[in-house]
Amino acid sequence: MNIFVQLTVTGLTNGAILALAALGFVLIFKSTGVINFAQGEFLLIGAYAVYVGTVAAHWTVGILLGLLVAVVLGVGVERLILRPLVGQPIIAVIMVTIGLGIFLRSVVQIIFGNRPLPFPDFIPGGSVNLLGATVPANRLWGIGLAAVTLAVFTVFFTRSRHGIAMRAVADDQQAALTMGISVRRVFAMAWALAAVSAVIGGMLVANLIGVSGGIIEFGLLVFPVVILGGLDSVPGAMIGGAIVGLLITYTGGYVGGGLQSVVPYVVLVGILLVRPYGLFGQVRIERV
Amino acid sequence: MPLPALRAGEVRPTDGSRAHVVSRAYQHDLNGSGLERGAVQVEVDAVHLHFGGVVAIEEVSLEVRQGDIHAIIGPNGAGKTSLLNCMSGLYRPQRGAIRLHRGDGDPVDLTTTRPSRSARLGVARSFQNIELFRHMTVLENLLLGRHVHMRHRLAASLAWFGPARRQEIEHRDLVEEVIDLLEIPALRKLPVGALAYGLQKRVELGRALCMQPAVLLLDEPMAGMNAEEKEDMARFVLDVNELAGVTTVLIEHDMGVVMDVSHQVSVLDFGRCLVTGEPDVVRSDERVIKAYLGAGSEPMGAGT
Amino acid sequence: GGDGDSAAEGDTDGEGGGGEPIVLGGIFDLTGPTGDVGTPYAEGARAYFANLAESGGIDGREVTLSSQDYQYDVAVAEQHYAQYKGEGAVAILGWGTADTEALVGQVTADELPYFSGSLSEELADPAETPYNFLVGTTYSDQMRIALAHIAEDSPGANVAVFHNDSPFGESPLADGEAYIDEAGLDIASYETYAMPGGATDYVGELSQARGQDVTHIVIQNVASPAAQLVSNIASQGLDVQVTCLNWCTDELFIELAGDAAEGVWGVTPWYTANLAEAEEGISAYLESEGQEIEDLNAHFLQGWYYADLMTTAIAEVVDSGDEVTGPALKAALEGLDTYETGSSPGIDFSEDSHKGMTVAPVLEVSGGEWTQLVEPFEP
Amino acid sequence: MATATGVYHSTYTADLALRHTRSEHARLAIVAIALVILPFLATPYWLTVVNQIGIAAIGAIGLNILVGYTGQISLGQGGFLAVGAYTSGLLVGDLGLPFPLAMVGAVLMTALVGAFFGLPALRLKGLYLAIATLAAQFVIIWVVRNWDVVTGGTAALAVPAGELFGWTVRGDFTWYWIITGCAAVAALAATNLFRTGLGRAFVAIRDQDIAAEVIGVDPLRHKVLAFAISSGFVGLAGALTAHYRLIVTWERFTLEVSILYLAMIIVGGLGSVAGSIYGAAFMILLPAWIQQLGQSVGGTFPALSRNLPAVQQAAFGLVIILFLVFEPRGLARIWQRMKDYIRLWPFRY
Amino acid sequence: MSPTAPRTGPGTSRAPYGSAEVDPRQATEPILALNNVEVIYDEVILVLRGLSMSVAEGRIVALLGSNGAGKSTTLKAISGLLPTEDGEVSDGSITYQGRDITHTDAATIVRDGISQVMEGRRVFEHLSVHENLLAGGYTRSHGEHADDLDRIYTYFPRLADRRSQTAGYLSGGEQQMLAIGRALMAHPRLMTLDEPSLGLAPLLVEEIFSIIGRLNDELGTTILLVEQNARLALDIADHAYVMESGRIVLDGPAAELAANPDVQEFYLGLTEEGARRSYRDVKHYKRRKRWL
Ligand SMILES: Nc1ncnc2c1ncn2[C@@H]1O[C@H](COP(=O)(O)OP(=O)(O)OP(=O)(O)O)[C@@H](O)[C@H]1O
Ligand SMILES: Nc1ncnc2c1ncn2[C@@H]1O[C@H](COP(=O)(O)OP(=O)(O)OP(=O)(O)O)[C@@H](O)[C@H]1O
Ligand SMILES: [Mg+2]
Ligand SMILES: [Mg+2]
Repeated sequence: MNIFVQLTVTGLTNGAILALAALGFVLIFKSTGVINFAQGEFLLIGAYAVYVGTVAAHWTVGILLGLLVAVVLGVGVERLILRPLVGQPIIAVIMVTIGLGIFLRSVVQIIFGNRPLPFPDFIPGGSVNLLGATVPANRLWGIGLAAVTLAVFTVFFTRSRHGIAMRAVADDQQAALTMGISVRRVFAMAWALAAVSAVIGGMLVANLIGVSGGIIEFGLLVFPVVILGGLDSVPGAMIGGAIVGLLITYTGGYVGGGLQSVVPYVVLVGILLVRPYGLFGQVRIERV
Repeated sequence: MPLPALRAGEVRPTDGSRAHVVSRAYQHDLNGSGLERGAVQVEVDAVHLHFGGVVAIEEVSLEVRQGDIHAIIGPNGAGKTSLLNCMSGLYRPQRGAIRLHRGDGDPVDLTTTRPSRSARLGVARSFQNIELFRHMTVLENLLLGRHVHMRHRLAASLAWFGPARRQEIEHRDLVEEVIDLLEIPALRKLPVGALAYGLQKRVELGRALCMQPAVLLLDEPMAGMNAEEKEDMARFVLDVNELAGVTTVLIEHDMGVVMDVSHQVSVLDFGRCLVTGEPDVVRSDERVIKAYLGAGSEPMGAGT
Repeated sequence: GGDGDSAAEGDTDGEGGGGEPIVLGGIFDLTGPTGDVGTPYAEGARAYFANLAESGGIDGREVTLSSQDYQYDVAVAEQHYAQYKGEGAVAILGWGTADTEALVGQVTADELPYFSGSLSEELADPAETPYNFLVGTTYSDQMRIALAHIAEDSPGANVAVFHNDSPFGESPLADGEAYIDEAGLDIASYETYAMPGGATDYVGELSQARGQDVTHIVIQNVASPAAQLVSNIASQGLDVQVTCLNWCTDELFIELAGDAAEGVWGVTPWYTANLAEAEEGISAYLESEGQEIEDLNAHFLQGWYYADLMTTAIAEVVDSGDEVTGPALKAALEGLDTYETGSSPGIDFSEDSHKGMTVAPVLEVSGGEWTQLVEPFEP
Repeated sequence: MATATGVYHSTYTADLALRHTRSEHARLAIVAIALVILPFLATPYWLTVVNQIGIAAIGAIGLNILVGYTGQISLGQGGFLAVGAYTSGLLVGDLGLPFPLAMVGAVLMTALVGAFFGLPALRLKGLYLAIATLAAQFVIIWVVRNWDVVTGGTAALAVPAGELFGWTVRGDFTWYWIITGCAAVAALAATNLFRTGLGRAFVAIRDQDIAAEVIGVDPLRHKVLAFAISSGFVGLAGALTAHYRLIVTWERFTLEVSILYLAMIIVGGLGSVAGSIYGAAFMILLPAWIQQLGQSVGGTFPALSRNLPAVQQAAFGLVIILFLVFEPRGLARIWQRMKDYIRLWPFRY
Repeated sequence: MSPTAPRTGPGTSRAPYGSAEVDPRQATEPILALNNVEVIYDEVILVLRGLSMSVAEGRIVALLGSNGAGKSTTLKAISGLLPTEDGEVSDGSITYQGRDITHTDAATIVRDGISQVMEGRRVFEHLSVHENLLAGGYTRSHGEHADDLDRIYTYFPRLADRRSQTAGYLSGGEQQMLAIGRALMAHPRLMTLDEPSLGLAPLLVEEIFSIIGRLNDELGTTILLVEQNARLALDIADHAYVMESGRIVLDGPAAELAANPDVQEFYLGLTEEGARRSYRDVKHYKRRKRWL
């Protein structure tokens, strides 16, 4: 039992962080149709920014710095790299984000070296006893923080007119323009928000594994998450995150043998065969 | 009656006489139907189709005869396109059958075949919104119309020399005839994406024709054209029917075209078939006027 | 194909400085998955040759190290190797298990002495791999030493080996298990668990190990994942004694694991703890960098001494007046007297064994530093 | 394909030929001569680079058949390469087959495995399919690593040097001819494929899958076939790697490899055989060049040399970004534009 | 378009929907004018070659022309959509209410009161009918939506029934209504419609045209209409332009044009005697005579 609780909490923490990372991905995809393969690097940059601020001053400074860097990064990437590619084949856009990932990763390395850094623990440490299992407190905090962030984002998108504007842009950019929706503004907003959610996610990962390139590998798990939940679904990102997080820890805990890297994908394919657009993904309308 | 094929540079009569129509003779028979003219080609039998709660087609029955241009008209959302989709296997109706008669043995039920098999059986079509292979040339699009008639062997394809090349040449011959018939020889090597709307519609017709169809389904081939362009397109549809004898099912909203061109007209409304009959009969049907033509509409096609 | 043509140019014209520069190749991981320990190792080797160049090379003959990052990518390693061969390199300082194994055939054919970061025992048999030299105690021996120590310290222990999910990680697993029987160690159970790359935690694997009532964990991995594992153990409240093998017995491990590192054992032939005093070259380096001996990473020393050992062999060949070629170097290495580093047991190769060392001490983290717990011993 | 301005054909046969103009023939001849001279001029290092390009080109052509021509994104390339390499290596090592036969076996085996992992393509499209093929990548590598008895697990698999009529085939120079020959045949076969009905059907599926189905292209058959053909090419590349390198390790076939191959065909040009080759060359030469450049510059700026690998990586990423921002349709398109420009030179517009 | 202007319910004539101050029927001042506009796509394809036209406030103006003449391009030039298609106005100017809007961006132009109903409907397929309408009201504040929605649902009762349906699954006619309704949500002074009758059944075409008439009549919205169905377009319009190959070749009051023999032949499909030609009797393929 206590093993189960332990695994579940661990899985859910990872899931929550994955959901945050996936949220950024989904935002970008939803409104701009871009598949951002640099999401892992966004996490990494977020983690370093928060780290620098925290080490230099205080964790509040760290978070502010992180958010600032996120917005600048998001808007900058949109402006300089993706805008020229509007209307180009999607796969070229994918490749650009891969190139962007390589670039960002290397720049971080040039500045900070590739030595992993211990993340200052500003989230309370220690352990809590939960249903007979010893659970690290920072994981519980992580779940809480992620949940709050996700809730805020969800409300923002379902309640504000920006939500509809974003979806409209995703459907048909030109038609959205004729509604007076500024496609550029929507794009910039999507990228900035995605970067913000990545900063929060990156901070949480770093809190667990330290500030290092390992964060990027963690970021790779975003893909099964978003596919499982549906590429364009915010709730999908959350559920997908939880499922993938749990799947990985349960496989590790009950099966082992390195199957953690395989099982999520196999399960994923199984689910996709039943629901080709993920659990909550929008079904593409194909009429002739 | 083997008349000489049109040679390059030959001038067509432009005075509106029918002369040029018979001046063209073709080696290949574009009509894939083995039936006698007038025999029942397609039999739609009590077809019912719904999407969730939306009923698209409700107990529709009708017959299309070989050699006819059979128009299907009806308000938007009446289920016309859905009916074509059922015929070409894209939609699977919940009830009913669509039988394709082929002259050799039992008819085939089209509602249970996959689209690619329907194509093999001789159902060819064009689409309401042009669905061409945009990055390919006109020629390649038309050759794709020959897909069902070609043998596709991997080894031969990889090797090219030998059977693969022979086959390409063989089928190119028929394709060239279609190109000639539709008067698009200058466009042969152009990517279709770059063509004007009207020409794309024509290429789409050509692609379907290359399949040597038993029945040709055309979904609004003249939408978005002005009177002059419609006249051109109508002429091609007529030529295909008159020269090659291809059975044609035509969805069209322009009553002028429908009344002038078709032999039979079926009217759908809210998924039901209101009436099937000759154009004149249909035009004066009260229900049709009410549901579709509009009471205030001037009698179209009059004055012919 | 291309023969190694460096030999032909060996002693063409003896103008002034003592002949052609001697080229060595370096295949290092700086940015790949093992970059955390690969970087100090590479720095050590590079610093050594920089220092050597400053002090005038070997008898006035320049020795250069041509080295590049290969990101732990086998294909890139092969590319670098081919390049060094083309440049007329006479020996190679390599890195990972996978690439060392991938290159072994070529190395043998090209007759280039090869020092690798990998201490996989499979590479230690001169009959099979005559040009590979293991400058250190093999992973298998490290494992044996760790197990022997555990068995002696707490009989009836349940041992779990957590290892990198790669040839490097798996290298000592089977040998360790076999050794328990051979040596009749009092170890109740021995299980192995792969640590998947990119994992944020090893809670799953630890849960499995719990099923085995684990009392001791041996880690065959690099510093960062090892530190991660140790933190997980702490936060789970698991009471186990952890032992690191050589790639995580270093300063980075302590820094990353923080308090959780306290009391962890380490088995490695390379350690700073008993470096009585830095030798000239190292102190020069430290001075230029403004650092103290304490700042040095164990892997830096490892890189440094690999380079020094190779250079010693080259000097031997140069002194004897022979051409510096692969076979000559091989002979020199095998003929060297025991080579003392000051921070490891002595290194000794012979024609029948390319295991440089057979002993290693057991260290322990105490007060945030690695200290020696048990004198070096042979398993 | 070039718009054949001013070129007329009187027979279908002539019209179907791959090359029409004299300059096209001349270009081909120049390339052929260059390929023959190359190995005699290249240093050993550059020869291995060229060999790598040759192998990568075959793999990239294969991937392009699937991604560029048929429109099915695949991230399983690394896995398929592994299948090819292991199959061929094991057939020679364990069964003692002569290596050309083993390579044929590897091609067939990889095609089979590819077809199997292509089955989800029936239901899945776009990125959803891409992630499903990621499963192929992970599953194949997992099997390779855990099926110890056959593959030797995580340890490297040593492949005996290829022998043919008592002659041992080894060395970069010898392999240059084999690899280049295979690459040429692969390029030709792929080109042929896309001037026949089968290849056109693939492209039709990419452009408009519903319309393709309605004109009689069976999606099941063709998608799976595309996976099989593509994997066959990839299997050949894998097999060549095994026999050329004489060692097979699973670490050579990671996800990064899959992504690298995707990068090749995107940078080279999707749906272009020549583009696959340009892309393979570009993606292999670029890091090699950056590395050489970095080394020569590194001496002058010691501060740089410390960060050299990261700087090189950053440059690599930056080049990809700039390249795609400048020309998202790849090298093939740039080349095409250059040709058009020259052809039309005095009369632009 | 002052947001505070009082509004009355639908059906009330002279509702100050577009402009509160001027009775549009009195105004002769053109609300929109194009002067010698030249449009180039991809920096090489010259599509509009010096096109000039003007639209008087409160009128319905029709723009006719064959496929590829550049009608849609003209509308896109007005609404600022060209940059999204690699096109640009390379010469000439477009003025709206006396201000130059040639290079203004699309979103601003909508705010200024020009709404476009694009060719081919272009509804947001994955949004519901209701959300499509809300997207149309993006430039206005939330509070104003309720009245607008009511008005549009009264104009198009069919849309009210399908309020929560995904727009992609609507039939063609319903999508067209939605597209018009969506454009109305922005309270345009000038609405441009690109082939609103495309693919619609005769009855619906009549309906849409009568609604266009009502919009103009009741709300005073100025309308620029591109249409292939020349008969209907000339019926409803006050003024009409005919364009060929990127130029205006003919213009005048709609009734006058309808009587022009060339227009009759090419756009109305009438024979020289003024009777409708049967499609069966048309035998010649290439008989284009063009105005130049
Ligand atoms: N794939 C689908 N999913 C859900 N509903 C559909 C689908 N296809 C069609 N419908 C619905 O079925 C009905 C009939 O549509 P269909 O396209 O057949 O009409 P149509 O007669 O062709 O109209 P139009 O003249 O506008 O083209 C419509 O209400 C439409 O919304
Ligand atoms: N984005 C574009 N890039 C290049 N050329 C274009 C583009 N859009 C339109 N054209 C070309 O400009 C010309 C005019 O196109 P436009 O769409 O304005 O015509 P139209 O009069 O609206 O025709 P239709 O009746 O078919 O809608 C056509 O020849 C078309 O090929
Ligand atoms: Mg329809
Ligand atoms: Mg238009």
